[in-house]
Amino acid sequence: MTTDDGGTGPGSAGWGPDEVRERVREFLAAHDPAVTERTEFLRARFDAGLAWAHFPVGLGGLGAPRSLQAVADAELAAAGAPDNDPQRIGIGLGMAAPTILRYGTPEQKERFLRPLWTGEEVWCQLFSEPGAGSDLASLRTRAVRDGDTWVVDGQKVWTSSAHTARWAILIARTDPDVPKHRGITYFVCDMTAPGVEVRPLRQITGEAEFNEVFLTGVRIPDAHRLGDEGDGWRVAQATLMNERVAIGGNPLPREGGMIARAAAVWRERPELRTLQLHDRLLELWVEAEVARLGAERVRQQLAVGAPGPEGSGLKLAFAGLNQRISGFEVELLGEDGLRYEDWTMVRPEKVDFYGRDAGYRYLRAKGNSIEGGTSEILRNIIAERVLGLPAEPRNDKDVAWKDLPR
Amino acid sequence: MTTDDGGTGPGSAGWGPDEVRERVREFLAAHDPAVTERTEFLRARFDAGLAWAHFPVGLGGLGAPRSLQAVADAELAAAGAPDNDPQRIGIGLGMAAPTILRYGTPEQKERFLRPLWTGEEVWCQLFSEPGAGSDLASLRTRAVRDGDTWVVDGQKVWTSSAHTARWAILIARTDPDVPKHRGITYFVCDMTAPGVEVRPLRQITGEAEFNEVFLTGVRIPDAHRLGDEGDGWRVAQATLMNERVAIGGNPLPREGGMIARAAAVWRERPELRTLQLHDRLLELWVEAEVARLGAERVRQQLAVGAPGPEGSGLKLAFAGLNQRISGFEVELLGEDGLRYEDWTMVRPEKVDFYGRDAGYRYLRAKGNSIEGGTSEILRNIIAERVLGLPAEPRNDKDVAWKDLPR
Amino acid sequence: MTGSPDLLYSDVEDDLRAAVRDVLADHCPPAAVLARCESAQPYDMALYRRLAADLGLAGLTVPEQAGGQGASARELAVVMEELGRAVAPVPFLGVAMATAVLAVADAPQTLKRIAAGELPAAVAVPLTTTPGAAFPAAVRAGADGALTGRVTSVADVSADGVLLVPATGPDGPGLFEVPVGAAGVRVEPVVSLDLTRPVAHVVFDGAAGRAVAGAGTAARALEAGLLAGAGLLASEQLGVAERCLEMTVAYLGERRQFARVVGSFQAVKHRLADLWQEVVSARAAARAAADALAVSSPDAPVAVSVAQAYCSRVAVHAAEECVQLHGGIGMTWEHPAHLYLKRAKADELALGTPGRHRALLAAAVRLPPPAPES
Amino acid sequence: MTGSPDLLYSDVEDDLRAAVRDVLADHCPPAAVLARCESAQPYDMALYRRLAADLGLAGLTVPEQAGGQGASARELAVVMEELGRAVAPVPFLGVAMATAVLAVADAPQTLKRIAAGELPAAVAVPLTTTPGAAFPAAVRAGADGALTGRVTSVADVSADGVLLVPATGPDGPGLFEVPVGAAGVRVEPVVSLDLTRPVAHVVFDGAAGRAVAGAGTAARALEAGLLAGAGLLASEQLGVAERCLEMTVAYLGERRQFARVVGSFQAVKHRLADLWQEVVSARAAARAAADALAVSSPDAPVAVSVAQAYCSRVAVHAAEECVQLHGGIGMTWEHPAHLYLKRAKADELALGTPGRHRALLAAAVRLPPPAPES
Repeated sequence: MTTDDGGTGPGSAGWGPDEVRERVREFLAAHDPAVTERTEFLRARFDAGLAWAHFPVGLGGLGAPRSLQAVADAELAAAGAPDNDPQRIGIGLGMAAPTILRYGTPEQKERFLRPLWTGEEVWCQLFSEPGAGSDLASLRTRAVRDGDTWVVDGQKVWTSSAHTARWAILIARTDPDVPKHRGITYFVCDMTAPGVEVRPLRQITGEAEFNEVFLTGVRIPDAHRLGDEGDGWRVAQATLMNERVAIGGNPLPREGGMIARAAAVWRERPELRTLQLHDRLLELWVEAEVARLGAERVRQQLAVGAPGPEGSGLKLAFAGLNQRISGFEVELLGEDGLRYEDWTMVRPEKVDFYGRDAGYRYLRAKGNSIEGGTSEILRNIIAERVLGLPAEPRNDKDVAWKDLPR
Repeated sequence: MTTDDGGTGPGSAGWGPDEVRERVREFLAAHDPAVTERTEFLRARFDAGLAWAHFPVGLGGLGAPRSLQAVADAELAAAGAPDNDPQRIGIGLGMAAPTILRYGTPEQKERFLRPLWTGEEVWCQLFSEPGAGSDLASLRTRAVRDGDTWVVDGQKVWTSSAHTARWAILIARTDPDVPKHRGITYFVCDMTAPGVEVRPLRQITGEAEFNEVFLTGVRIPDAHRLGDEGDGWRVAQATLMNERVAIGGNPLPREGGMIARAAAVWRERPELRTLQLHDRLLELWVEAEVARLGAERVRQQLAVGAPGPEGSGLKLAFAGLNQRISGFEVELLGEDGLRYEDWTMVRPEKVDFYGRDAGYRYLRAKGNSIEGGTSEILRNIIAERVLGLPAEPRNDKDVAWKDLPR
Repeated sequence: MTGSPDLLYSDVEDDLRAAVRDVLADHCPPAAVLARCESAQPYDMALYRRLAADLGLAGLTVPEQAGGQGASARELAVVMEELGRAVAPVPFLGVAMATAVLAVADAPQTLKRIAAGELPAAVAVPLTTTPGAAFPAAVRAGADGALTGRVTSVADVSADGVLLVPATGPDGPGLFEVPVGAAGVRVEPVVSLDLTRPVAHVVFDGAAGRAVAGAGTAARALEAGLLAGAGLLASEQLGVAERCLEMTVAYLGERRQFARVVGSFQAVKHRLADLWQEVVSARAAARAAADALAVSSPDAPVAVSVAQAYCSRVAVHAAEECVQLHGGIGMTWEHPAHLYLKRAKADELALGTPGRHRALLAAAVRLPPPAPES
Repeated sequence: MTGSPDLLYSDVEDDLRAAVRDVLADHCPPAAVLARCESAQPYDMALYRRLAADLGLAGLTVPEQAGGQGASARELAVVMEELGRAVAPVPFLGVAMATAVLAVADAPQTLKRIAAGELPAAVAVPLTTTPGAAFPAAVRAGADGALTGRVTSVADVSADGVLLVPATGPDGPGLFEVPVGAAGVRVEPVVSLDLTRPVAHVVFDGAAGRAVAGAGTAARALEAGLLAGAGLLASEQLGVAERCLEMTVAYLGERRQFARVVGSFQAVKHRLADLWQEVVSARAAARAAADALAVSSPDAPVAVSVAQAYCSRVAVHAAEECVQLHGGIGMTWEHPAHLYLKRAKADELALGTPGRHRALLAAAVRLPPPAPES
């Protein structure tokens, strides 16, 4: 589950915390954050290898252990240096960059990684399709080769940042005559290319946090193919694994996250308390504390380089917990639970599961068990990969995609 | 779900409540219960057609609507007549008798029904096997023809009354070369025959309510075959349908059944009450009341001859409810919940789910979701037969039994 | 059947259901409901008049001599099931509560106009008011019937309708009738979680109220309205739950993933089987409540609280499963699942949460909480 | 890692686990446990001595200078996990609680003998006593230390062991040491739900107790024992749950029905996945409690109550699923599933039910109940 290359002492190429601190000191001496323009500063930081410690020299890194990046980040933050607003460019940082690093050509790495990291170019992900759902590999978006370019037609959905993105990572079907997992190819798609249409997708909360993306005759140069033709499913697996590693990254304090507001309402509004709700609040408080400890334990495992299967369950646990707590909070609020802040369709820049009012949190939390792998799929994964139970009988693995029942 | 032939006014063959009452009066005039020996009285009652109103004349019945039996029972009870202790001979009455009536030869009906009904001969059921579980049709007990008899070898389990039974209904495999549902034949087995060995099966409660039955070279005359050779699965379906009809038969009063003791403990022992337990008790009380109303609604549907699919869920609902309530009661009892009445292995004559102490009820209720169709199988049945969802892919229906994976 | 409530549907009720369902199928499809939510007038008053006047549903439980149909809460409950199935944006719950209030209070002309479907009505209490609650103190009445105060979160307030306002005056508690459009009445819209039954605050600033019940009957009349409302709401919740289950079963019976119909996956099947069992149970509970109200049974408060405590949860559970098992599509604004979820969640709060109804039961069935400090 | 408890297992703990598991595999297979339950002596004292003396587990948390191993509640918790996995019929919980009491009270010679594994010990309180409970009033002590009274439902009473008895005397609360075999002590066996940890009533009729803690420390010493017991019990519950899950997964991975491995049915898989997630979470909670006890954290009461409130339910759930998913075989006396179910259910009551621990948390984390009459 981890891509961490481990190590806490001096690691690859002789890098240790002290060496990193020294490199940061030198860099800051040359680029005073107080007087350097933000983009210029970030570009220089990338060039100094202080973007991703574990990336190669010349591509934003030092070839050092991944864990040393935290040392650099802390030093730079202490010096008042600007960061690259990682929440805004999460898909690029968390999904596109590691995939490009692993499967990209030298030219692709050279072209894409620097503006990705500095935030000059925002990335989005064109994986999900309306018809595919959890069966991502059944995707229908077609890419047909035309000389040195590919012509792409299809529809993608649940794409956050599509309306601000410069680039997308895209998977499309290039060979319908082979089984579904084998006929997919992975591309980098220019979101400004003709034929790319982005429409906001309004959701249950009233917001349009995501988009639908329609691709009509979009031309992608073969030079923007990532990995081999037909190898896109394997490349995508690397992307998705990086998505899941991201979970459990931010340690919560006790009574942090969704339980915080419910507990605060209980304390601040004694008139809402009932005997019936009291024990339910405490049950949820206990569950929240236990889930927090579970995530903390996973982080401790990663920190000592001994990841276990426990990470697989974190998203499952938090999804259900967030839903139960937010549902409880609406009930606790009683009359105030009948209200909603605002149904106006907006396109939020960032999403805060714990923000806005209780009704929003309740509705938004419904997505936690669907987005990024449904709870049903996660239970299958735990049952099969962790517990070793046999897979269900399947008959879609050896059939040509075009012959699958629809 | 019902085998009721309906009707409340004068029905088949001109029978109505008044005619039945008249028949009972005549019968009682000839057989004064106060001075007639019990078995003699019951035999005469059978012969007078007052055993099962809807059975044919000469086989304990009147050829009248089933519902009229209640009229006869009430009149006879009012006159102080002995009954046939139906709980003691439930398998004979509920499962063997209707199957014999439907599939038996004239000789079999003549031979078996009268002593079955009077209780002179107790019946048991040899269906379940240790290896088969919910997949009853995969049974391994073999019956091999030898001239005019069958030789049976195998092992059955979960047999109540086996140690007191004179006869058993038995299903066994007579043709391993055809798919599993088609190679089964249904027999009446003499429990006193050589090669029948009954061993008590002790269970989680400490009691041995059931038995294991070992069959070693047991010879059954072909005249005791019920239905055609290879048709045993279909015959057994009739038996099992009659088993399920029995559920929902006894109306519960409000706060009847498993909730009764928990509510009583709450009222009688205020020192056990806690805030945490109060709302859980009320939740369970509500669930029990709703389940009771659900069963009542099914009974009202049957009473007007309009059965719906709702009966399919009653056993499922009561199993879960009994488990939750009894688990709650043990917790409510606190220190007293640490005790158990008696672990001595006894072979109870009758089973009372709501009897003995809380620990017994808790443990015994665990069986409610296993015996007579597991809750998992019942959910499958509801999903497929009521909701119309497709069956899972199966590959055991067209394969010879002997070739199935084990 | 000594003492058992009649839990079945009569032929008359089946016919009534069919008639209501026909109208809703024609005039209240999901797309229309969604469009209505986003309009300036969230209640569909044309649909209301079709149901209330043309089908005669507003006066269903009003005696014939008072201008109604002379039916009972049993029939009205069937209507509520259908309105719940359609998450119909009509102020019908308010009218049902108002007619129950006016069965005790005295306003024959008003009742006649309500029963005829001409006059929408609502009881001016917060939607979250629980049966058995103390008489509201939000509004004061002057000796001349002038009403002053503010009632928050009232459902089913129609611009051309009437309000029945509990208020306390010099003679004690009373109920007052006042048109929504009257001078001194101001309606403050509230952005509501439930898009299909929005609530509003109502401010009375010397509005002229006409007394319809005095100290002797006001509390009893109000309680009749709250109890009827809570009991009928259980049938609405049943309808919401049933429709959510149907939508989900239909979708999963068609949708394919991994080259299989999704509804053939056992985990999904078992969840839907459990949900079906809940819906079946909710039906028994809701019918028992409706029957108890219909025959004015002394057991009605228990039957209603049982139904509310149970059906509230079933509706929310069904709507949550509906969203989850539809996957991404169930999270979109265009799909009706969210309308059901919002209705179900608001209904859970309406006329007493499940916990508050369990607290009522605790007293009614002698299962008291522990003594304080135990 | 500022302030975060260490939730992992150290290498030392892993080695300790392996050693304990080896002994239990050899000397405590399910058939032996079942046979032991049906014998006259339900505790396996030979096994106890092997663990307590040969492996040195009785003195694991006792300082080296006091005759023990100088380890902490973290290591002891690992032992409890293994004992739970084996539902081992040994009076170990009593000893763990007694050593925690004697870490505060003053009885060096007794502690040394307990730590050496020579002397089984138990605290004479009902097994259901919750941490934070008022000092027990069941036993009175005379000025000479003579004990009179009756303590019900005491676990881990061994004929050749010692009891630590909370009793109130002329000088206030005190703790007294008295051998089980002493004159004036009578043990009344109780038919217990948990076959592998039976309880007994203990009657003191003028038995000569030796004071080990007086009014200044008795309550604190007892509380230390209860808190340690409750925290360690969470690890036992984790072990019970983990083993139930393992047994079930192993069985369903082999068992075939309908020509398929039963463990390939999705509904079963999803239930086991959810149960696995519960077990994983229980581990985090139990480790946090053990770590808090190990470092005498001021947060220990909260960590222990969180672990108890959570792990109790997980153990019961796992054992219930174990019985259900084994089908008929899981209902038989011969299959070990029932031993786990009975232990899990008794553990739920032991040292505070989940509800009582939540009530403790309500006070500790400032989430008070409503004021009376609200």
